[in-house]
Amino acid sequence: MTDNESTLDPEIVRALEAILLVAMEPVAPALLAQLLEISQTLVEELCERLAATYEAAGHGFQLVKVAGGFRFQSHPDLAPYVERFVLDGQQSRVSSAALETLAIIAYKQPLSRSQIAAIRGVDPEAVMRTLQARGYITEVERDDGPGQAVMFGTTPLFLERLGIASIDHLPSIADFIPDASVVEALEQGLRITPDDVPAPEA
Amino acid sequence: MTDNESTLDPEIVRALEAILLVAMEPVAPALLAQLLEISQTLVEELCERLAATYEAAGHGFQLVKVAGGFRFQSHPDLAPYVERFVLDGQQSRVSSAALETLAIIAYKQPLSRSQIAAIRGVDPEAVMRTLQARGYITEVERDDGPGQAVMFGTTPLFLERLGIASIDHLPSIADFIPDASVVEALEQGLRITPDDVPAPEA
Amino acid sequence: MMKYAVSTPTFDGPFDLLLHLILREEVDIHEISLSNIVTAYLEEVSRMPTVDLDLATEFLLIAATLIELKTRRLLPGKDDGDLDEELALWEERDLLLARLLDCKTFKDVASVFSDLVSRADLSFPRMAGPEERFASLMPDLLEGVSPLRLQRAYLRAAAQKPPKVIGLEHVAPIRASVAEALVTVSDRLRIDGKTTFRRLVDGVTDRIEIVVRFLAILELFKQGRVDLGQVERFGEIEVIWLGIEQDGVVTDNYEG
Repeated sequence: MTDNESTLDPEIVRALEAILLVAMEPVAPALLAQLLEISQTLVEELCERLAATYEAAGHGFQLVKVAGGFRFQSHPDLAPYVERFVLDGQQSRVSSAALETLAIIAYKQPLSRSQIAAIRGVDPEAVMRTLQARGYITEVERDDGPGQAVMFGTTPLFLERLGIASIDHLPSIADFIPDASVVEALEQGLRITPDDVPAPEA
Repeated sequence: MTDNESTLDPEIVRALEAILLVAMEPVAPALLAQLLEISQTLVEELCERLAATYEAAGHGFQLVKVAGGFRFQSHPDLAPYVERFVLDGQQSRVSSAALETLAIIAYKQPLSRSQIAAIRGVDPEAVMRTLQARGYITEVERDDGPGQAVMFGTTPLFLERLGIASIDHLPSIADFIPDASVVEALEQGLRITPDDVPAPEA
Repeated sequence: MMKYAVSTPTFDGPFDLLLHLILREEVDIHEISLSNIVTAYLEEVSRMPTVDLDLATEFLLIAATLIELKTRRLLPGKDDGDLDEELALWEERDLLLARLLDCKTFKDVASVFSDLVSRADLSFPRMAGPEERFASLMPDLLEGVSPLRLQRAYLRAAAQKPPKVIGLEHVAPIRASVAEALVTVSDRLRIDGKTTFRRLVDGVTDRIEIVVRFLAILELFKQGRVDLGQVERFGEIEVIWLGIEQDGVVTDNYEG
């Protein structure tokens, strides 16, 4: 137990749980430390303690450290139930909105969510989460500019599913006129913060 | 408490937690019932109990019923922390014009674009296109009448956006009917009674 | 960035504007001059960052309806007790009232929706999905999607954003007529110098034509090109050409 802990605001632990719950990927202790304004050591300690608490309480989920970060996941004991859910309960065809967003990312990567929003005219949030969860797109880098937008690109799984060896093997779009408007929207998307973009007319 | 419960395998509750944790959208009680091989009533009961337990334990997450299903979400108290984390993932704003159109559709669905236009006083095309692209409304059926107007209704995503469990949980429209004084003021404003005809002093 | 979005706390949609004007100033179509409504509207517009064409044209439509209601009483021969006309007038008024009430109802509902949304926004859903060990079980969403289909999806997305289509079907006749009426009326006035509204609409049978000529007169008055006089309510309206011919009659307001 650290010195910090005696004076620790209980809200910090709750905030830690909240952030980990909504995270799409494992969250690095360094980022958690920064968000919660506590030391990285304390983050690690709190996470371990939370994990132990969940396990002791017999919850169906656990908090684990993977790939250098912490994340919630289903308890391995319950894999048979999760498998049934994955097989039975999931949507099995890509929507045209998702396919269009995926196509934009494939051809214009890397690009940020607000750039995609500028092209699509609507906020692609929900669609992008699905694509990300399915492993077709991933965060590739952070923009250097102000706001440090997360940039997205396609994954090797995407190439595999599409049956191509590299992204250069996609059919060319250079000869098509609509591309010009996309280039313009891309530039616009860079200048606009995400919540300005989504379809102001709605 | 049901009869079932005394004989309930504790693994069922853990499985419920595991499934809800991996779900990407609210999970309908019917699906949960099928996967866990228990009654839908018991599913509802278990979920409510879990939700109460999380709240009592002061966790940073909650289990809620929204859009006809159950889902995990971060606790509203912790919004300031989570917002910092999701920086790119801010929910996009819904303008008041969009909300008014949504309100009309929510209460009068199914209805056609021209029926909405008649109420709004403006052609809702642009707003509706955005609402549709964002997945808040959808084409539901075609009118039988001549011309076969496309009819629109709200989607589960709309319910999610509002954070309500079902369309029945919307406040009653009766509560919003303008009261007599407003009607009178409007009537006054539009007065064209014959007693306005040349007064002697005019 | 998308030009036709106009939304301020006090102004959103023409019916709302009418509601606003009526409820605030208790505008009486019959007792308060229409030019006051128009002036109030223009003030409202000048406070807005951009002008929404839809809203502007819709306002004109409503203004025309109101003016029509009023001119029915003002125009010669229109107030001499034709029962059918009277009933039609009531019907129109009731329709307008019903629409205004509907509009107010849903405006209030929308503010409740807005509260619900703000509350819902405080919570973020978990959407991470199943762990990678379940990935092989997840149905492949891309099954049957070829590179060519992806290219088509891209081109479809890139080509979207159809230019905003303005519903001209109900607006066009009014718009065209007012612009025309401005010319017609100005031409007549330039010759006659001083006339009456009755003479300006002499021989015009189409009601909407009469309305737009009235609008044209109001516009000319606003531009300071004519002077108006009316000795008594429902009496003749005198129209006097002031002959100021700086840069032609401004008709831009009525051209989309």
